[in-house]
Parts: sequence; structure tokens; C-alpha cells
Amino acid sequence: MNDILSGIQAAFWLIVTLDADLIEITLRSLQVSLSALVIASVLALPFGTWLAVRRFRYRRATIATLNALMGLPPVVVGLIVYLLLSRSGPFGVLGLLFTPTAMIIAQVIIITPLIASIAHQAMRELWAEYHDLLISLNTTKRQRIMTLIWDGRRALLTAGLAGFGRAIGEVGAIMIVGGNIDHATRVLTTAIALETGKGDFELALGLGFVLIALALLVNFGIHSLSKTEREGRW
Amino acid sequence: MNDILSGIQAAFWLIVTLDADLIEITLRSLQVSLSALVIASVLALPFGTWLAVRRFRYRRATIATLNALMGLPPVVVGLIVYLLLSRSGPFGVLGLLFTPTAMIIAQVIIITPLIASIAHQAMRELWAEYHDLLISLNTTKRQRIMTLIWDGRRALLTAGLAGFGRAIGEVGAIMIVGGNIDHATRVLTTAIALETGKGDFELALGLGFVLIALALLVNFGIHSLSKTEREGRW
Amino acid sequence: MTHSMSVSLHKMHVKRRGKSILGPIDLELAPTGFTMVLGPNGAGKTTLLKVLHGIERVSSGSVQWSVSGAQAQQEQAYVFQSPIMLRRSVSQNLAYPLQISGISKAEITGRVETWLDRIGLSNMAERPATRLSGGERQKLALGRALIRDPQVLFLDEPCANLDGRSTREIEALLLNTLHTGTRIIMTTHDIGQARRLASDVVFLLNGELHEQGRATEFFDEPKTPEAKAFLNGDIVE
Amino acid sequence: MTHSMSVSLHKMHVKRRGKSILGPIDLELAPTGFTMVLGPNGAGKTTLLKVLHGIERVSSGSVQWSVSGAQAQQEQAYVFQSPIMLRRSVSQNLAYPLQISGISKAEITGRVETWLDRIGLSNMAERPATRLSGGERQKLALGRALIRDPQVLFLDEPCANLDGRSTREIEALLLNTLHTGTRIIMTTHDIGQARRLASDVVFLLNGELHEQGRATEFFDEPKTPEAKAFLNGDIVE
Amino acid sequence: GTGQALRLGRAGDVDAILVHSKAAEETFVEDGYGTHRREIMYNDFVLIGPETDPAQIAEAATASGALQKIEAIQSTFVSRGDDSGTHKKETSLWSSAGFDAASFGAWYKAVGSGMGASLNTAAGIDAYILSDRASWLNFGNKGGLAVLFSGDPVLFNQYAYLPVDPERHPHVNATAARQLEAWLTSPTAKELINTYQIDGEGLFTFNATQ
Ligand SMILES: Nc1ncnc2c1ncn2[C@@H]1O[C@H](COP(=O)(O)OP(=O)(O)OP(=O)(O)O)[C@@H](O)[C@H]1O
Ligand SMILES: Nc1ncnc2c1ncn2[C@@H]1O[C@H](COP(=O)(O)OP(=O)(O)OP(=O)(O)O)[C@@H](O)[C@H]1O
Ligand SMILES: [Mg+2]
Ligand SMILES: [Mg+2]
Repeated sequence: MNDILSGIQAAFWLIVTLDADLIEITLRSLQVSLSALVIASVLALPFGTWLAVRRFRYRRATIATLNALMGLPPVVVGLIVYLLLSRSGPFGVLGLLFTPTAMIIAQVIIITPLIASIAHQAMRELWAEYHDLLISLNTTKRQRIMTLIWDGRRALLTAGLAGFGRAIGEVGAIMIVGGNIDHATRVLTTAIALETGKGDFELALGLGFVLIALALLVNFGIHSLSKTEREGRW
Repeated sequence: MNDILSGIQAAFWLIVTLDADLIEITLRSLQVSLSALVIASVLALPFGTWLAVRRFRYRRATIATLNALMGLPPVVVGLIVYLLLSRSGPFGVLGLLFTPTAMIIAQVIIITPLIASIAHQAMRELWAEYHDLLISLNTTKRQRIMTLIWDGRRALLTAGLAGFGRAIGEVGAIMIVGGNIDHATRVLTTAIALETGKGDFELALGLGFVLIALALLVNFGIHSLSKTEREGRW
Repeated sequence: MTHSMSVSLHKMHVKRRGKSILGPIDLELAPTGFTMVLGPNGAGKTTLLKVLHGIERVSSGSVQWSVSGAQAQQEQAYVFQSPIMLRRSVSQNLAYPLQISGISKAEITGRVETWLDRIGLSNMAERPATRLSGGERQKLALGRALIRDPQVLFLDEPCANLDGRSTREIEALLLNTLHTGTRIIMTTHDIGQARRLASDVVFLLNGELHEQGRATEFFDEPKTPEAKAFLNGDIVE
Repeated sequence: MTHSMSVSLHKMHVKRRGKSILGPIDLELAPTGFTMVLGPNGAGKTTLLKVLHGIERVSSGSVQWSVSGAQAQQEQAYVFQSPIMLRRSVSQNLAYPLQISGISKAEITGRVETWLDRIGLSNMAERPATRLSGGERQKLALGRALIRDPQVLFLDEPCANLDGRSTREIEALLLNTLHTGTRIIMTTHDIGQARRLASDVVFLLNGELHEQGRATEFFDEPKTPEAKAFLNGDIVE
Repeated sequence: GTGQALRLGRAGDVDAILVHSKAAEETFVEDGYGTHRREIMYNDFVLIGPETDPAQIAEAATASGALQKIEAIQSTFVSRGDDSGTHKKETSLWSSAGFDAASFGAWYKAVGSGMGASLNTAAGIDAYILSDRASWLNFGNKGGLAVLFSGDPVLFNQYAYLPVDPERHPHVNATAARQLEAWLTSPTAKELINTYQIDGEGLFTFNATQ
């Protein structure tokens, strides 16, 4: 109990003293996770919507696979990305290993199935509602997907936020491909893992609370920006 | 590339030779994650549905918080559970630390917000459809929630599967509270982390592919049992 | 069916986003009879019915039933303008209001059978309700409302999608229900139907209560030119 | 509006879960005229319209338009029995079919204005379409179908929730559209309306084509006792 | 790492710990968390780097000399950076070579990870790194790395056994901790430790006093 309190205290001090290291790794966390979120959303939202709209032979199998991919173990993703990007791997020449880019790649792989799966679920209901009209109007596949994405943007927000949450809290994969290098690839979660390893639980918890506060901030920010819950909206 | 291939090969050999250790840790993985899933679903499905049904003052804030909690960093959850269960912590007398029970507790904390948030999203649409009728029929809160859960069970499946995926692939928290003790708390993900640390990528990847296969199996199983995608069902 | 329910609206006003959509209205409805709410599209008929039923938020003023609010709602039933189908089979839709009242399984089965027959859907009891045709949905919604023997019945254009024969049968059913003591408050755009059924009329125009009175008088000698125009299908302005 | 479209059904059969719900039907529809599809609830009217429009899967047999399938669908419009509202404002709903056809912004604005006026919803252009009253939705759906000047227009009970005046106005609008060369295929349960509008009638019963012919003949001297009973609102069996 | 193990011992979540960081261990006993500290065995640290050895450390005479050569050409060096026993050893080696590790530039990468993860990082970017011999021999992803320097007596690495004090944490299984200690210092353990080999190399040397 005491440890948890001193963790909160540590978080408080880190924040009020504007600890330079803290600011650096917090910004890097945000940069990596938001980049991953944007890239993953660009891939996953249309794909999830497309899955809701299209009927094809292996649709069931695709959906089951997508759901299963939500469970991609981060460590395995990290390993595979490591092997691909390592000097002896096929993309070794790019020299991306142990850079924030590598971390973004790993996170994109982890959160894309999650976002796509939640998006698919949400879009399925909307598609059931719009189906007859959009078919009747002879819309193209692309138009259907764009219409659903636009009119279902509120539901897609949850998908995006789930993805962001997964990304910002993830540590297994980015530890492997980013290496937790000080001043280069250290982010909040890897720093927490480091402090835990050192047995400095106060600092680890403190960083953890900073991370949670950050997640809350982003969520409240997005919610109030998009006014999702305001009465009288869709 | 070669490493990945030998990983697949390793997975293949592990499976065809019915490696006893593999079977043990696979079963433990399943046991821990399914227990966590059941407990989290019992908490999260009614809660998410309740959130869709009830209008109250801090609803927006609750939803934003729930979404933020989807990003609870596993390491922090692990730490907090560790501190609570540790001998010097408030629940130390229970002696739960470094047991599968501790791992289940940590996973429940991680996946409950995820399941609740996706469930809330799905139930909101259904509630919009049913709202007038259920209000008019003068149903109790409990009846509303039960009706929505029953009629929206398909959508809740995605929520559950997302939670299962998150649980089975998680490593940060269970490593801290479970300790990765051989024959006691070692599961697939912690074994993968161990082999990665040893630099034995073939074995790590092999275990990873076993884990992915397991996730696929569970998903295909549940999908075909529940016939979610069969034409003409709800 | 032991106690009767009357209702009175006092300065009842419904606003949405700062715009007045119904009222302010002062209105008394007697505990018996067949009240027809008439008026052009968008006049506020649906809003009024929902306010009376207690499922539409009132911005100001009051709605007072002669019994307590909880009891009032418990003994009322409402058929929505666009029927809401539970994602279940036809017979499960009929059984639902009984299940939530905690009625025994055996009795539910019996009453569902009876009502399937009365609304003419016996041969599609196991069909998913969401697959029904427009008219079949309306019949199901009506049966689901009547199956609990409500004391007050609200009907929002219940025959809009029904064929001639079904309309006649439903009208007979409604008159029958009325004679067992049920209070009925209904809207329709079919003036002929309104004439056949109503004992009194509430005429709404642009969200305001324009005229109210006994049915015979309203149809034969409407007091205002607007009501006259409405009955003729002319421009009402 | 340069080429006309006729359609022929050959042994067209719609089954769902092994149950026949419409057909087998052989039917020819001429490239012009106002066809009224009549029949009791659940007869298969909606199903037939959807099959003709190409949005309902046919289990066997064929549906052949005189122009290619893609072109046929491009120049048709459909008003559904229960209007489907996009979760957008009223004017955005009207603009939608124009936007997806890639029409210029300026032209869209103009045409939306015109049609808002024609369907009488000008004063609620910015209201969310999902908040409209039942009748307002039907008008919006109709405007959204007509705004692309379709060559073939399907209407599934378009006036079910409209008041007397709106019904008359919409009827005038439809006859006007007919006279500019649009083919109209419609269902209704209002026999009076059917009489006023139809040039020919397709009478369905229990999923089968029971009678087909010119409107005047059908209404004045129905060939079968079932049709006669239907027109009288009697039991049709 | 050693830090987390000491922390677990302090909380009483384990009955005994086996670690390698003398100063921290002595504080642990002084603070009354452990009953005593008993040395069990030792192995040694080795300097690992790319087989091409750009800094030529293989030719250095001492560990300090090897580190000076690395610093001279600022060749990429991976540090555990996690306050572990190995990390503390590395920092002290740098200071005896005359440097302050905290002031190094980007070529010195403090990765804040366990030994395995740090070795993976070094293998991924062909860097120099200090490792204990056991971890290195157990490590499977050697890539282009090889042991380039070893044998300097300062690289000696002592492991010690510290039972948790049952007076502070009454629930600890002191009997089991005593049994384990007896076993660890027994001739059987001596035999096992001294003959444990990977790739034909011995790893540990038993040095417990009876
Ligand atoms: N939430 C809302 N926001 C804005 N306008 C609303 C809202 N709800 C209803 N309205 C408007 O209030 C008016 C009255 O609606 P109501 O549904 O009561 O009409 P009605 O008399 O039942 O019409 P109809 O005969 O078409 O069913 C309509 O013009 C409708 O558009
Ligand atoms: N997917 C389905 N599964 C089973 N039955 C179906 C399905 N779709 C339609 N039906 C049935 O087919 C029949 C014809 O339906 P349709 O909607 O065409 O009737 P309709 O003539 O338009 O009736 P209404 O006048 O009530 O609108 C109905 O009895 C309906 O319940
Ligand atoms: Mg209405
Ligand atoms: Mg129909």
C-alpha cells in the first residue's frame, strides 16, 4: 500500500518538477504511439468496413483470423520485426533496428487487427441499416465504405482509442525492436520495465501513473473534441 | 527470413512430438487466460451494457476513463498486483504471489476495461433500437441489461474474443506476478520471453507460432459453434 | 381493470434544441373512451402520445395521471409508428412482455397461442420478427401491446401498412378491447377510420392544440376553418 | 431519358430457408405506364419490387431488363416501405444521391433547394433526418428518390404515413413525374389511391401472381373472386 | 536483475536470493533483511564485440586498456544501463579506465535491459558489450559477435547466497532456505558447478568455504 502511495508521490514530483528525462520519454511515447495509431487506422478502418460490406467466400475465415490476430503476442511480433530488420535480415540495409521507426512498425502490426476487428463489428450494424439504400443507389464499393466510415465515425472512435491504448501501454515488442536505448528509443513503458528490473518500484509506479494520466488526457481530449456524448448528436 | 522459417519448423516439431513441456505450458496458458476471460466477462459485459442503458451525470467521464483504462500498461498492473499480493502488502497473507491465481487477477484487471468498452460500443446501437420499446414496457434496469445482452450476444462475442486475445498474448504483467517459474507459473508468453532473452529465436518463434495457432483455434472454434456468420441469423 | 385512469396536462411544453415542437397544452382526458389524435404531418401527434405515455421528456408544465406514475406506466401499452421488433422469433416477441411481468411459462404459452391466432400470424410463429413484411410487423406490434391486457392503449397509426381486410379485423379487435374497458388513444391519417372508431377528437396543428371535442361534432361540424380544410385534405395553414 | 426500359420475369422464384415466398412468376412490364402492385399483407409485393430493382436475390428463374443490368440500376430509384434515413441532416440526405453521381457542388445546392421546397421540408433542412416525424421521413425518402430524375421509380407504400393534403400533393407530383416519361411501379393498400393513379395492376396472392391487367378493368370487373374480395376488404382466401 | 531480486527479498516474497553485487548484498545484510551472506561460486566477465574487432581490443593487455581502445574510436558500445550487478561492474571498469560513462555520446547505448536483451541489441547493431561468461555461452543469437577480451582478474564475478531473515519475515521457509544453502555448499554441488560446461567451456568455479 505504502509503495503505491509513494508511487503516486513519485509521479507527482516527476510532473511538477518537469523532469527533463520524463518529458523526453513521454513525448517519444506519444510520438511513437500516435504515429502507429494513424498508420494503423488508415489501414484498419477501411479494411474493417470493407469486411462488413463485402460478402465473399472466405469471409468467415477472414473474420475469425482477424479476431485471432488481436491476440498476436507482442513478443513474437517484436521478434519477427527484429529478424526482418536486423543486419542479416531482408530489410537490414535500411538500418531501422533500434530506431523509433522500428517501434512504430511493431506497434502497427499489433494494433491493426484490433482496430480492424472493432471497426468491423461496429460497421456491421450500420451496414445492416444502410444496406438496402446504398445498394439501391448503386454506390461503388468505395462510396459505401466512405459513407459508412463517415456516418459511423463515433463508433470508429472507440476502435481507434482501443488501438491507441494498446499501443501506448505495450512493452514486449518495442523492447525487442527499440532496445530501450537511453535518449534514443526509451519510452514510458520500457522505462517502467527498466525501473521494475532495478527494483525501483516507486519510480516504476510513478512513470506508470504518468502513463495512465496521459491515456486519460488523450481520451478526455478526444471525447470532448468530438463531443461524442453530447445529447442530440447521432 | 531463415530464422522465421526455422521458427515455423520448431513449432511444427514441438507439436508433432507432443513435447510434454509444451503441452504443460500451453494448458496453463489456456487455463489462466480462459479463467481471466470468464471472470472479466462476468464483470464487463453487464457493466458495458449498463453504461449504454443508463444516463447519469458522469457518464461521459466514465466512458472516457474506461477507454483510457484500455491502455493500462501491463507492467504497471503487474507491479500494483505484485505490491498488493506481496508478503508485505495488504493481501500478503493469502500467499497468492507467484501462483496462477495471481496471473489471473492481473489479466482480469487488464482485459476488463477492454471488454467493457467494446461491449458498451456494441450495446449502444442496440439500445438505440430497443430504447422506446423497453422503456414503454416498463422494464427494470436489470431486465433491460439482460435483454440487450441476450439479443446482442453476437456483438459481445467480439468483445470477449478481443479480451481473450489480449490475455493470452500478454506477458508484462504475468511475468511480474507469476514469476515465470518452471512447472508452476510458466506460460507460453513468459516462455517466449525467456527464450528470447537467451537468444534462442527458433524456440521463441516456435512457441510464438504455437500461441498464434492456439488463438486461431479458439477463434475458429467459437465462431463455428456460435455460427455467427451464418446467413439468416440475427 | 378495477380502477380507471384519467390524465390532465397542464401547460405541458416540449422543446428540442430551443425549438418548441409541442405545446404549451392544457388538456384533460376522461378515464374512458376512444380518443383520436388528428393533425397534419409534423403536427406533434406522436410527441403528444409519447408525452402521455411518459416516455418523452417534457420541457415544462406537468402531466398528471389519476394513479401514481409507476402504476400508470405499468398498465399502459404503446404501439409505435414504426414497429420495433426484438431480434427474436415472432412468438418470442409476443411472449416478451409477459416474461418481464414474471408470468408462468405455461400461461405464457397459452396466451401467445391465442394472440398469434388473433393477429393472424400463427403460421409464422418461429420466423425471425425482423424478416416480417411491413404489415405483419404492425400486427405483431399490436398483438404484443394487447397481450398484457393494458388499461390504457396508445396506438400510433397502427393500420398504416395494413390491407383492407386486416384493417377491418384490427378495428373490430380495438372496439372489442374498448368495450372491455380499455382506454384507447390513437392517431391515424385515415379520416374514414377515425370516424368509424373515435368517441372524441384532439386536433393538433403546428404543435398546438387547435380543437378538441366529441367525434360526431368534430367530423360533422368542425368549428375552425383549419379543421375543415384538414378533413377535406386541403391545405391547412 | 432517351431510351425506355421494359422488363420480363421468367420463372422467377424467391425462396428463403427452403420456403417459397414469391413465385414462380412469369411477367412482362411495358416500358411506360404506372403499374400498381396490389395484394394482402405478406403477399410478396415488397419482394417483387425488390426483385425488379435487382436488390433481392432470386433463387431461380431470371429477371431481364431491356438494357444492361448496371445501366438499369443506375437509372432506377426506390422508396422503401420503412424509409432509411442516413444519419445526416435533411439536406445532406437529399444531396447524397447527387454526390455519389459526382455532380458539381453548385448544381447540388440548387437541386436540393428545389426539392426541399417540393416535398415541403424547407424549414427543416438542417434537422437531423433521424429526428423527423413518420410522415416527414416518407417525404424525404421520396424526394431523395426523385432528385436524380430516375427513369424507373419503385415506390413501396409511399403515402402510408402521410396526411390527406400531403398525399394529394405527392400524387400530383407522381403523375407529373409519370408524364415526363418516368416508369412507375408502386404498391399501396389504399384502393382509392390505386384507382386514381394506376394504368395497370399486378395482383399478388400468397406469393403468386394471381391477376394482371389494365387498371380500369381490374377495378371495375375483377376476373377472380379473390380480387373482388380483396377490393372489398373482405376475407381473401 | 540483481536489483529486483534484492527488492523481492526485502519484501519477504522469496526465502533466499542468489545474486552478484557485493556492495548491495552487504547493505542488504546490514539492514537486517538477510541473516548472512555466503559466497558460493564465481565466474568471469568477458568483453564481446564484432568479430572484425574495429577497436583491436583483443590486443589489449588489461580490461582498462580494452575500454580505452573502444573509447578512442568511439565504437558503438551497449551497456546494460539497468543498475544490475553487471552494469555496476561495467561502470566501475570505465572509471578505473579513467572515464565517466554518464558523459559518453551517442555511441554509448544504455539499453536498460536484461543481459539477454542487451546481447540481442549488441548483436543487432554489431556493438561491443560486457557480459558474464555464462550468459554469453547460453546465448543463442551470437550473430557476428565473439569474445574478444577476457582473463583480467578484475573481471572476476562472485555469486553469493543470502537467506532472508525469518525474524523480519516470519512466514519465510527458513528450513528450506537452510537446506538449500547446505546443498549449495555441499560436495555434490561443487562437482556439478565445476563440471557444468557449455560448448566445452567451464563456466563457474566453486569457492564456498565449508
Ligand atoms: N429531437 C427533435 N429535434 C428537432 N425536431 C424534432 C425532434 N423530435 C421531433 N421533432 C419535430 O417535431 C415535429 C412533431 O413531430 P411528431 O413526430 O410528433 O409529428 P407527428 O404529428 O407524429 O407527424 P406524422 O404524422 O408525420 O407522424 C416534427 O416536425 C419533427 O420533425
Ligand atoms: N428472409 C425471409 N425469411 C422468411 N420469410 C420471409 C423472408 N423475407 C420475407 N419473408 C416472408 O415473405 C412474405 C412476403 O413478404 P413481403 O415483404 O414481400 O410482403 P408484402 O406483400 O410487401 O407485405 P406488406 O403489405 O405487409 O408489406 C411475408 O410473409 C414475409 O414474412
Ligand atoms: Mg407521428
Ligand atoms: Mg411490403
